[in-house]
Amino acid sequence: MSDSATHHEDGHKSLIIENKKLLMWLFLGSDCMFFGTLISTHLIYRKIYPQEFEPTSLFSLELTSFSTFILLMSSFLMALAVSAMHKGQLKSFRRNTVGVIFFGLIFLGCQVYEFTEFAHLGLTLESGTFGSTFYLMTGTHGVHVAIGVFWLICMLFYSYTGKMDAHESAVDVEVAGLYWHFVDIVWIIIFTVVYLIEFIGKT
Amino acid sequence: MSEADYHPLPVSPDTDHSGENEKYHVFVNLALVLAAITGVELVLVYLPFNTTFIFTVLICLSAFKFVAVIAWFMHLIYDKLLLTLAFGTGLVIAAGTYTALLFLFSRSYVAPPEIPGM
Amino acid sequence: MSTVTETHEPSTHSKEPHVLKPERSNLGLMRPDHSKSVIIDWLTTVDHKKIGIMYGAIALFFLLVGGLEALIIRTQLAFPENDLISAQRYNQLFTMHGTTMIFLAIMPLNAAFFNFLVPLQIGARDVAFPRINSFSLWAFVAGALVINFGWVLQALEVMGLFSASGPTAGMNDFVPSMGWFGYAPITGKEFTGAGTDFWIMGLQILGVASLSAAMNFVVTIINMRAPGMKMMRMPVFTWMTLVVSLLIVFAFPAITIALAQLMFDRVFGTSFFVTAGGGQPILWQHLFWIFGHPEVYILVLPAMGIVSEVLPTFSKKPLFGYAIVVFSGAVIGFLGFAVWSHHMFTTGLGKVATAAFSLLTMAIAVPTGVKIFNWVGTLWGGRVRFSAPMIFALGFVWMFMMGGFSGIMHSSAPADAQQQDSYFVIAHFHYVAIGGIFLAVVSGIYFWLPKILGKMWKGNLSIWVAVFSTIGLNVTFFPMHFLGLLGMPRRTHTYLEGFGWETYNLVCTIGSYILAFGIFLLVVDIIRCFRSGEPAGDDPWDARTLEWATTSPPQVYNFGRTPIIPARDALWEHKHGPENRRIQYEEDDGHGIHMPSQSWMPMIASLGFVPLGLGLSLMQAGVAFMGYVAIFGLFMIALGVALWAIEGPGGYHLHPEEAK
Amino acid sequence: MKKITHGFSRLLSLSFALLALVAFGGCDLNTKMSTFDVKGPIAETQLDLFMLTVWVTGFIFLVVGGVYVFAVIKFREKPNDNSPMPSQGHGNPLVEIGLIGASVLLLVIIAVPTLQAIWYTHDTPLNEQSKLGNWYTGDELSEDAEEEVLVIRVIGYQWWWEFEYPQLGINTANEMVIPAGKAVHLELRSVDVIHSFWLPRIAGKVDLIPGRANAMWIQAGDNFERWAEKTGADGSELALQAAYNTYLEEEIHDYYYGQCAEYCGDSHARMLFRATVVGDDEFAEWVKSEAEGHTAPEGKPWDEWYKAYDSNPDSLTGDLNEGAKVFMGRGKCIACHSVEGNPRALGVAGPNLTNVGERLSIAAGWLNHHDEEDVLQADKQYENFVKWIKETDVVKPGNLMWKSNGNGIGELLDPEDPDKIKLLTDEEIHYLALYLQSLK
Ligand code: HEA
Ligand code: HEA
Ligand code: HEC
Ligand code: CUA
Ligand SMILES: [Cu+2]
Repeated sequence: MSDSATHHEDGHKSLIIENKKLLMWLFLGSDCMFFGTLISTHLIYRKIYPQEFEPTSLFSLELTSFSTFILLMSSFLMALAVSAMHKGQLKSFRRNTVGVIFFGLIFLGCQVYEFTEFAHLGLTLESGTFGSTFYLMTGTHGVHVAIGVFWLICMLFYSYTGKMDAHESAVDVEVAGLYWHFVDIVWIIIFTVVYLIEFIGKT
Repeated sequence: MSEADYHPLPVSPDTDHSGENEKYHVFVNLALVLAAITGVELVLVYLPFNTTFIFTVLICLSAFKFVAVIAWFMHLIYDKLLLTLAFGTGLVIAAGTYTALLFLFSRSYVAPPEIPGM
Repeated sequence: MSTVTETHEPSTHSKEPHVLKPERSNLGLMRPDHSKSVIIDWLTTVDHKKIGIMYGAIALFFLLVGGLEALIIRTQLAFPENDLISAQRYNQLFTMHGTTMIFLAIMPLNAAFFNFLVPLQIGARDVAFPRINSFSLWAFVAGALVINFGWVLQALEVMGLFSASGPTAGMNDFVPSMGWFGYAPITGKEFTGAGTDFWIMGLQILGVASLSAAMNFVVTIINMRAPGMKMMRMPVFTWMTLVVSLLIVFAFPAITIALAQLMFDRVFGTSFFVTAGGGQPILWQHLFWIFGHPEVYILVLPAMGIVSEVLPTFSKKPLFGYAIVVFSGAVIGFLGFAVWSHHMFTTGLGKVATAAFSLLTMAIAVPTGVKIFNWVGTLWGGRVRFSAPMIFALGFVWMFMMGGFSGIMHSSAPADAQQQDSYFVIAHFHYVAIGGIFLAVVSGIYFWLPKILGKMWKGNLSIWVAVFSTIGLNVTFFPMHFLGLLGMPRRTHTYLEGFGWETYNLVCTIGSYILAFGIFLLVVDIIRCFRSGEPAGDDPWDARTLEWATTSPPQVYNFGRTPIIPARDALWEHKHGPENRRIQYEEDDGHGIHMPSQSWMPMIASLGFVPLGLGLSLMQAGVAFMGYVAIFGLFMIALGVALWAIEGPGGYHLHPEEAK
Repeated sequence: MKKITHGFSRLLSLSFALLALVAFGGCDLNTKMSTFDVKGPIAETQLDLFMLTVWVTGFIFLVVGGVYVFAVIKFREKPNDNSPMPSQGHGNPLVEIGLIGASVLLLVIIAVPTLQAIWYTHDTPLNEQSKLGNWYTGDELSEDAEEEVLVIRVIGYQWWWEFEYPQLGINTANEMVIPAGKAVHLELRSVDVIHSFWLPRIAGKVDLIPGRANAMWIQAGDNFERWAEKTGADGSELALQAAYNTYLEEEIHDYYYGQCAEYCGDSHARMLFRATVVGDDEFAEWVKSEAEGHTAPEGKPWDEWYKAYDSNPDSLTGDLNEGAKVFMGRGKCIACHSVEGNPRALGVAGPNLTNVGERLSIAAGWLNHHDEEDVLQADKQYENFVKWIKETDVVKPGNLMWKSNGNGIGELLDPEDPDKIKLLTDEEIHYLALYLQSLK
């Protein structure tokens, strides 16, 4: 959404930060609080009910490590795509973006698989605090990923319309990229504090 | 993809993109490092070390990954300080608040379920 | 279009006059620009001034609604064992009174001032994202509708036309009735009916509105300042807007997630706050107050900003210690995140936590005190004019101080054990809310309405507004301190005789009617000003900041040419300062002024929240097909956003001299 | 302008007059739930702290307010004032720092006693005298219990209170009895929503939160040492002890009022409770009578009574027997209420009704039957019982006794025609009330 009063020459930017970029960073700062709330809810219930549930019996470290790796790589490709856009290399942008989308979809696939698997093994939204917090937290993250994938697909299509503007579009892509990286770093935290630490001393 | 739909975009003159090529190498290196760290983390939980030690190392490693992605992939170190402030404020408030919150909860406050009359 | 009548506006070479015609958007549809219909013009506007006026009008309406609810509450409490209204109705009234006043009256009133003033004060054309601004406004309206929709259902229920049959079957509370902070587990589906769902959905929507508006304002203030308007040259009101916006950005997520968790508990059977599944209801309290305490500063900081504008203007002196006032505002905001548990001193936090939160809370008195001292310092040695805005600003300082002192009494945890959840708390926060925020807002209305309407106040009715509201609020709320200390708990729909509460309650009730009369006079005064005020002129108060440099009311484009700001208190320096501090204007480059296009899409997207919120809530009450309505709402939002993205920003150019 | 100034000062004086009237005009601070008329170390600590905050903020208020009013009056715009612009001072760092320093200092005056009080109210009053073994004169206690202070488990329900004394094996509701001068540990639990235990004259409140183990100390009256220290009395050990006992008897022994302080649903306003503070011997006596409970009407043992009731209820006649029959029978009261001694009255959904005829109020303190001197008035008591059983849902809307998934007395079915609801008749209620009155 390019929506800015400074679209034309009459705007005055005091600090030469693009409006959209600043907006996105603010949103991400805010998102820290969103995920902070979700993750801390999970950790609090883990802390006060350590015996209630044994997640290592459910979690598959292989699968989660794999999807973590996938997400990290998608972040890498995203960085390349943004860079390409700044250099005006549309082709390279498309190539990398397709990669990001592809990896994003793999990640989502893993998550869907994981959820159905867990549900089969008896962990549902209704099964106590662990189920509630786990699904809401990872689910919210998953929704973020899905939105990101959708956004990038739109960007990709847009790049074929020929309406891309050198500066505006580079910023648009950069903003989408920021969002994508953020989703990645949230997963970095979740991977460690939700999955990995459960396995310490249990293997 | 055929040449026909390849539309190179003119690089906007007002911004300086000479750094983009160096960044490429930074990105590649970072990606390798991140992958390596993830591998290390994975191995770490299987090692028979003291749990607190492993715990601490894991937290440090993921904090490093976290910061690294923000700094380089998200360009924060190349960008205006103001963006760091905007994001950092949120991050600091969130981290502070929720760490405090974690400490405010303790098992000793959880009431045993047997209540007469229930 | 009209011409620029600013006195200091250098005349520009005239252009060929031509009539503006709306163009087509990327969708191929006609943009609603330059519409002949006034209604369409207002519905689709992206002009921050019109949006601000709408925020203000709606907020004033809800102030009256919330006030009316308070009057019913007070009437019920006038006598012991009164049975004017039932317990359930009473509980609904105080819940809706609190929610309405905070989320639908004071916050949007603040938003009204932000919208109208901030771009003018920083010399900008508009906010950074005009269409997001429109979205925020309509999302706020949607949230207000959803929260209040319960009254309709409740009326139907009373008439026997509706009853719940869904997951909350048998419960007949369709208006929220769990208090404005909705402590779990009374919000659980065993205890309360669809009212809670309306409350959850409504607050969630209001959260979206506030978040989007706040981010918009941060970007506006950081990026859209006129040349020379350095951060430390900004008016204090703009500074406070910035701080408040940041508070909203960082505080609202906590309640958004908490509300989502609560909704999951009610709809999907999770156990975040349900004890049976291991949930800890106290977690809700933490999450709520992590939001809730910053929220009270979200309410009060704009008021402090208003007063920091009014006091210097009517003392003919710059604000004493500008930098410190700004800094202490930021400190208050930041510290506000570290004290949430002072609302939970009686929940058994443990010694260390109680002590820590006690001390941190006391610490907030220091930056707040700094502001008070600097306001006094501003008056000192000045020339104090008792014009209408000044009377209310002076009242604010006094009353807010009193409210702050009872806050300090709360902050001492062991003493608070006797005060918590008693009328002492009610006294505390009504002193800061009415004595503080409300008086400041009235001061702001008296100060800026001439700018907004271009008309000056008639006569001296303002004095009577001041007399009645100040006396009224003190008579209403001062005795509440005693009520609380004599043991009267809050949120009680009635009380027994013989506890020594009768006289106090009666006095409070009488006071509330005096206060209501004061507010009634305010409304009358506003209407009189609106209908028959004399032209105000650009700068009726001999004021200091940039908004007074443009016409009253300001043109759509705010400033014909962008001002270049040489100093803090730009207009004052321009009028009374040395030659080199005059405001200059940028050269006209002949392009004209770029104006953003109006749009239907933000409104369509945000009004999609109405079916979404109502659908989900009514589903709980067992109304058929409501799931589909909710999905329709979701679809409407998605459609609005998509069309918004596709239609493109558009825009047109205005040439101020055209009409000549 | 002159007119405005005039209006402003008139406003000030008027509002002050009104304030003074309200604040000091013949108000009595020694009311039933006053936090000023406190008994015992905890509420006293809290009151002292409160008064300290009042003095400190009052002092600041006078100073800052004084300067403020002075500035407004002194620097008001005078008519025909042609002097040039006031000096455009921007601030003075020294003044600022001084004021910040002064504020911090004044806060420290509040902060230090606050910290002391937090620690004191959290872990005090465990003193030798309060140990059960040192004062409890009733039945044998377990060895552990002798070393402990009295524990009362307070359980909140919508909208009544259960008080369980685990060490003494008794259970009562809405009116607790505690010994004078002894520290008592309360364990606060809730089964439904959040409530808050507030007994203003004895201690500030602590919440009862589901899923959470909260606790608090209460103590009505000082223990011996504190009392001796405070009064500075001296004399022989015996004389002192006697004086101390008189103090407990005359100043502390009383009927105290409490109320739920956290919003807990429809009838939150009607969730009150009482605490009777008594001497050691009286306490032991009360415990004994609670533990023994009641025999069947006319002093019959329960197994005999039930034999007659099961075989031929009509053989049981007289007001009390009629009442007991409804109580065990059609009223289904025993499904929810326990009465000590009665082997079939074991319900736990409602308050324990042992000695309910002795309590000065029912319906969790909402319906009172005592006079100013807290003496029971039998006719009022009868009326209240009738009112409560007849209009339970009016006295407390949403009450579980009236409607509770088909078990409530508002849902009693007609034995002849089980599809119909047949409420208790006036006659049945009359007998029930008489029977309940006899439970003492
Ligand atoms: C609208 C805004 C607002 C503001 C500005 C404040 C300001 C403050 N509040 Fe208030 N508060 C509320 C709104 C507000 N509050 C609301 C709505 C509730 C109840 C919510 C509910 O339960 O429904 C509440 C409840 C509340 C509680 C919980 C009470 C309870 O439920 O038990 C506490 C406890 O510490 C508290 C403390 C404070 C303090 C210390 C300040 C400080 O910021 C005040 C600082 C100001 C001064 C102290 C005066 C000026 C200073 C000087 C002249 C300097 C010198 C002074 C000293 C050195 C002391 N507030
Ligand atoms: C900023 C917020 C704000 C404001 C401005 C007010 C304003 C008022 N409040 Fe409010 N109040 C709260 C926030 C606020 N309140 C909150 C958060 C709670 C806690 C809720 C909870 O416990 O959950 C509360 C609770 C509360 C209670 C306690 C209820 C209880 O605990 O049982 C009481 C009781 O007296 C009360 C009274 C009043 C009164 C008399 C006013 C007056 O100032 C109102 C004056 C305004 C008017 C009277 C309007 C003018 C009306 C007319 C001119 C009539 C004509 C109008 C029409 C025909 C449309 N309030
Ligand atoms: C479905 C359960 C239920 C049944 C059946 C029931 N009660 Fe109750 N009773 C309650 C509950 C719950 C309360 C507490 C109500 C309150 O104060 O909020 C109560 C309170 C009382 C009280 C007041 C106790 C006090 O100390 O405040 C009396 C007396 C009483 N019931 C008598 C009766 C009699 C007599 C009957 C039979 C006709 C009866 N109850 C049947 C649940 C029940
Ligand atoms: Cu129990 Cu209020
Ligand atoms: Cu607070």
